[in-house]
Amino acid sequence: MKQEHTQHRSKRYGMVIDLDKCTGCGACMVACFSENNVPFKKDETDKRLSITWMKVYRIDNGRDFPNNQVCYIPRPCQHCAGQHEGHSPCVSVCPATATDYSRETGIVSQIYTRCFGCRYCMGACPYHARYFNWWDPVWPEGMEKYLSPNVSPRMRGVVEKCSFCFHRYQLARDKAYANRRKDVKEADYQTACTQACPAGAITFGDLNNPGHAVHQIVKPNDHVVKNKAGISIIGKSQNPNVFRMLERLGTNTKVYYLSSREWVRKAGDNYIADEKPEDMFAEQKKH
Amino acid sequence: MKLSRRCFLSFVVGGAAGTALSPLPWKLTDDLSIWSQNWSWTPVPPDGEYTQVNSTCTLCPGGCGIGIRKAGKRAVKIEGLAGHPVNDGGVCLLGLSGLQLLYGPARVKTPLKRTGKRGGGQWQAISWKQAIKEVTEKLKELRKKNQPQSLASIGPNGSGTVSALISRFMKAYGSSNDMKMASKLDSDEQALFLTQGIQNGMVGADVENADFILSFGCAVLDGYGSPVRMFRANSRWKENSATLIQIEPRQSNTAAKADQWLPINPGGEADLALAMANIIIKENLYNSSFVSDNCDGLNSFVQMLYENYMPEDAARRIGIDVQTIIDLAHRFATAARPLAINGYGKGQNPSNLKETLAIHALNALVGNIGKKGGITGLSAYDYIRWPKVVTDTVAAAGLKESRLDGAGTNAFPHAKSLPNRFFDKLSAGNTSIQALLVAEANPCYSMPDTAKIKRVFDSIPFIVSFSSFMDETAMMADLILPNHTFLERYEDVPVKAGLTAPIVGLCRPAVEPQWDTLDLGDALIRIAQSIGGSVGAAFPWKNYKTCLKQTLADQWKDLEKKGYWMPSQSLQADADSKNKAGGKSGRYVLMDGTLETIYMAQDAPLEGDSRSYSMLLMPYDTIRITSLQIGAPPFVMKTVPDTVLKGQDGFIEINKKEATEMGFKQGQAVIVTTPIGEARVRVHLSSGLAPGVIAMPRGLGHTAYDDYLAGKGVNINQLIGPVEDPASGLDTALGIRAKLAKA
Amino acid sequence: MLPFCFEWVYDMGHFVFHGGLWYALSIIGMGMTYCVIKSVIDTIKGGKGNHLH
Amino acid sequence: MDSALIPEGVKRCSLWKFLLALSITSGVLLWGVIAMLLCWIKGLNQTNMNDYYGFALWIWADLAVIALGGGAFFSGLLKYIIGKDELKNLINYAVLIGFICYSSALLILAIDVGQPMRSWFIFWHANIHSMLTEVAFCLSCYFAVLTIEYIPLILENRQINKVPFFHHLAHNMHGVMAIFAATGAFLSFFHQGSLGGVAGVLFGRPFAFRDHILIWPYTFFLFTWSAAAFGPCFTLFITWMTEKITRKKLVKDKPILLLAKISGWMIVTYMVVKSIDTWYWATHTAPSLGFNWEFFFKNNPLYGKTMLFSEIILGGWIPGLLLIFRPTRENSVTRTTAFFLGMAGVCINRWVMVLQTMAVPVMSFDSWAMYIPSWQEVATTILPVAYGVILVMISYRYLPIFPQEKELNPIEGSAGSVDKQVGQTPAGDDSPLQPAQI
Repeated sequence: MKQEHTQHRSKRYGMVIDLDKCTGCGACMVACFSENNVPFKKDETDKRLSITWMKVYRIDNGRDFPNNQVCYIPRPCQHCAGQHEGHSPCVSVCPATATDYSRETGIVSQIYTRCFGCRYCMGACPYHARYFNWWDPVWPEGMEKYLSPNVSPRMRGVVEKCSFCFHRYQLARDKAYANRRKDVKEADYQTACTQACPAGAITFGDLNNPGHAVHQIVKPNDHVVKNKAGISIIGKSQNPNVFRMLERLGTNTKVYYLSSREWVRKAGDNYIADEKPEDMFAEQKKH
Repeated sequence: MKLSRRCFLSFVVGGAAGTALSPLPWKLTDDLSIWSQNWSWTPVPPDGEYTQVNSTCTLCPGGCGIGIRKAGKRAVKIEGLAGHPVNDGGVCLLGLSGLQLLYGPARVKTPLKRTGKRGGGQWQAISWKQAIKEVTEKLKELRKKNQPQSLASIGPNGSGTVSALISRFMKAYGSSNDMKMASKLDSDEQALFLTQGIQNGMVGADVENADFILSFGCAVLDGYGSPVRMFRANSRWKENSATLIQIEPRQSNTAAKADQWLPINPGGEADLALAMANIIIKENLYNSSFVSDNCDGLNSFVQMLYENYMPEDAARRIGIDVQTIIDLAHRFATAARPLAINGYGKGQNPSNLKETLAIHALNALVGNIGKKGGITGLSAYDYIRWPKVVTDTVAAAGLKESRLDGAGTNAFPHAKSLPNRFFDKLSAGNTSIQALLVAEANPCYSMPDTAKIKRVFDSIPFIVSFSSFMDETAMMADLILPNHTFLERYEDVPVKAGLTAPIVGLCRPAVEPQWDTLDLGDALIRIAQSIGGSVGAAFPWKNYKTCLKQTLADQWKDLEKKGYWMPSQSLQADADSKNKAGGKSGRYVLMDGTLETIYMAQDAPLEGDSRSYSMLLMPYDTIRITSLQIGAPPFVMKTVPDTVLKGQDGFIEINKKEATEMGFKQGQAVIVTTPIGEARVRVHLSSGLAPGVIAMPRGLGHTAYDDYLAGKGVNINQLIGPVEDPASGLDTALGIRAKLAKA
Repeated sequence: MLPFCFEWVYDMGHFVFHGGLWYALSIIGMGMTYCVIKSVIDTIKGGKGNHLH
Repeated sequence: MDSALIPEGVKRCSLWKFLLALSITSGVLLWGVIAMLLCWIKGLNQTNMNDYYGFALWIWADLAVIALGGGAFFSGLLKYIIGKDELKNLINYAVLIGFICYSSALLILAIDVGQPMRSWFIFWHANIHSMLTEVAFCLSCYFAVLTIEYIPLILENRQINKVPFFHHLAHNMHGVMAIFAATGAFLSFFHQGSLGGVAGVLFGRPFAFRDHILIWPYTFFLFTWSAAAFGPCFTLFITWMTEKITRKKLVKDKPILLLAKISGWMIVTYMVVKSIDTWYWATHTAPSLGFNWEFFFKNNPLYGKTMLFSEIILGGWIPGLLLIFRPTRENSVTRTTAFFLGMAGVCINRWVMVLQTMAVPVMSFDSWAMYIPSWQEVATTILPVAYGVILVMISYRYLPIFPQEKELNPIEGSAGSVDKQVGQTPAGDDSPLQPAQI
């Protein structure tokens, strides 16, 4: 176990995606590709070989015409905290410490030059948020000109994933230092997908900061609660329309989703037979 | 010396041990891993000074403000411009991938002259001087033969200087065959003239402030109007609990996100709107003060409705029950700020004029013209005030010849340009066109019945393309005079995409031209000046930038500073106070002789007979695939779902139950046949499509561009033909009859 | 693996884990060293030895 | 020709026959090597793995060979620590098989990782919380131990043993072998366990996830146990095969039956625990995470309840029971069947723990992911088999692997002359005592 930091309020960057507003337009995906120098191939139709840090899933309620309903779910890396901060599914399994959990920001990082491509993290991630570079990244001649110097292109044989545009955090922090501010301003650090989303469906910020919009929407519980299976749930939202994906597994993600539709909220997790989401916390224990 | 076994073994073992204990293997191991972290074939983007250039995106008619982030001389990212009146920071995926177009492999890098067979893709690079000379010579020759009218042009339907320069060139040259690609704006423009008397106008819809939105097949969330603005409006509707009702046979993105999806039979929009009008009037739910004060022809309108559009009949025709229509009419009429919007899909194709009028009539009935949350008729942009073209005798004679497409004639008095009819004429054997200029358009891809369009192109002796990219039309050209991309040039961008207030954005170069290209405006100026005489005199500018600066005169500085200019305040405030319909007369015509003819006309039938073609194939628009003259860049293609494209195979959507009955499995290959053509596709079983309808996306099946786009899927325009709207002359095909068979 | 790697943390997990590793490595290393040295000595002492396994 | 290298008192086939067999196997090996080079040079796009199947055939092969190679550590444990001296007649072969299995596993891992040149980062930048780190540490240490256990065998080759230093080295290594074996058993216990932990800690994958004892999930113990139980099956099965191929009895029945009996009891006890674990997982763990256990065996073309049945009943209880009952244990047919079923069972277990884990959709809207390996993956998986066969062939021919062979297969006439033993062509005559041509 790593040492517990005693810093009073560390940041927990996270986002909430309003699925009512999300239209599945794909701008977040492309904003991410272009911000993070994500490579592409001539054929990107095999989605299991297609690197999309941000991926928009299309789900439906499973009913036939004309009662079919559809919802889009953008899925960046969920930046799981795990059962205790830092015990993300992927971070805990990486043998070479190539992916790490930052206690300062709550961001799960990936060091491409450290990764040796064992892909254990991919097996560990139930969100399929991690992607392997099966090929050398190749840009058509001349196109490498648009590559951003803020993010290094990855070589073949390593795993990559969404970093919550960590380089933007670094730039914002530099800016804060330059302006002799202690804290990074909410507006100074926004991910590329948040910024691009034409529907304004993504809200990003520090979940620990009550001044940030994301905190106000999510209303995360300050206390760790245990669900009925005894799994610790950190930052459980107190907004009834907010849910997280696979919250039951105890991944304790920092990407929240907002939906007014019940079937959508229920699709965030798995339930057996007649279970209901609200049954999960029949007896809440405060820690 | 005898090497004993012992000696040898000792040597080997000792050597191995010695090497292992030395630093060498460790050093090598380390070096190898460092090498693997710095592979020379993995690019390292060079750093540079970070700057930003603000500009306007011209990849679609939306007119979003964009900021281009640069590192040194390189553009590295496109972002939406916060605070911009159109998009306020948001941006769509196409705009975001703009740099892939700029630096992409599909660019035409220098003027090209065809050497092999037409369409064969064999080119010779030539200089700009020679390129201009070749065009000039050919055009001079036609004028010498007194056939200036045999030159035609196909350009974008814009209101800016580029479009105007093309028209000016055609006029000075002496040809009226100045074609503009048609879109929903054309049908809107005609409807606006017929109902409010506004010439060349545009319809603004105050979608943000509406609280009950009835969308007649508009791809509100797939690129309709100014796409980002529509997304933002949709979010606002969610915040304000406004209601969006989507009427269309397919569960598009918009239908999926709407509060209610009303699948009706294809082509039933006018029926539905008029049946609703019927109910609204009959039940006295209309805004009587507005209608009596501002509308003409109510009585004859009502009579027409009662005779032809009784809800029961309409319900049968459009395939929903009458109660649904009645409920819808009630909800629409009683909402605080209802709004009906029209235009199928992205609105890249014109709508049926009857349908357009019917939907506008709904707005008029609820008094929704020229007020907050309503429809506003805006007059045309008029900042281009160039001296009148002085034509010489050759040109004057040429201009007397009528347009090939019949636009503006008695048959189609309100049409400005009917490219579909133009091609129909040529395809029918008319050989009067000897030369063709194509700019900012890709008719060989985007017009229905591409095989026919290509045959027409094949028959035209001389074709010049100004395309920045090697698109399908450029492939058919004899000369390509490549334009700068939107990131390398200046351009005024007057936005027409349904905004409530006119706005002109400034597109400006973010980077130096990457290749030996020339601004389209400059090329035209050079060609005109090289032709000389009255043609040259009509283009007195040194270059395009001068022309632009002079045209915008006082506004230029503002434009440079802010990046956009709003010519006048929103008309809606003005109209609101007067509660008038806006427009010159201030009145709204519900019915008159012309409209009656339109309302009473039979709809043009779909091509193909329903017995051999049992299904209806409809194109659909998705924002994940571009379908205008800009081919989808790799990033955009990367977002296309694998139920739309898998490998090189395109998919056709079909109702799940129906497909199962027909024995089709998900992903199975089928042949889709229409009266126009056939194609091999795979089926995608969908729960979001009415039975009897099959749907394919627009924008796939390119044969040109690069390997990231070409050959993927099927171009639906190979399968559908144009259907001429008798009222407007525009092609308003909503689909075609089709059949499916196992491949 | 070594205390000067920046991942190194002085905590129980690292002690136990790396302790185990170094313990195993030492046994293997020392065992082999012992065998080699003893064999060298045996060889120098001469005689083929007459071990039966 | 090579008679000088062949152990004294045993008979081997002709060199030509040997070389022919060797070249056929080498052909297969070469195919594997080509595939391996393709993977290294062109990258892992040569495989059919994808972002859903980061772990696939190779990792299964890894887990399977290590489970099967478990015979080495368990026999070592029994012989050196528990003191089942009878097993000395099997231990050499067990060590050899173990060595092959472990070297294969390391080779496959070296192909499997995306950046083999950086694979040492697993040691250098070790994350001690990762089961894979534990695997890597123990695996490489134990491989070193197996090498150490294998070396004396090589040194006992007739010619090498003539070198005094090697002779002494072999002797001295035998002397301290118990310590190595103990270390090996300790390491093996952990890495077999951590391989189980690899799947069991995946709390994002409810199919694989298990509750923990201390820091170890139940699969940790199950894997160790199953390797100890089924590893000997593999050793004994290979011994049986070797006997069939050489048409000779190489090991007496007594050690075989002893090891078979121990294996049988290990299997049965393992099956008890495994069955409880499966039951607990199906009724507690999975439901608490929102999954009905049947969900994992439905709606996909491969992973049905048959799979579960094959693993638990066919590949578990049946071989276990066959081996603990004396009549079926002593009957060569049922015994060998039991070995085979046991091997299949443990391979299925490793398969489902790796591949089914990847196949199962976890997000409610995700779908089952199926996968078919590419030829490169198959070839590189067969590569170690070919390599193993070659190593067995060479070792069997030139090293005294089976201490009882001489006794069980007395050569007619005196055992004094190599020529007579081997019955070689006169070419074998020239001088058997010349230094070997190596």
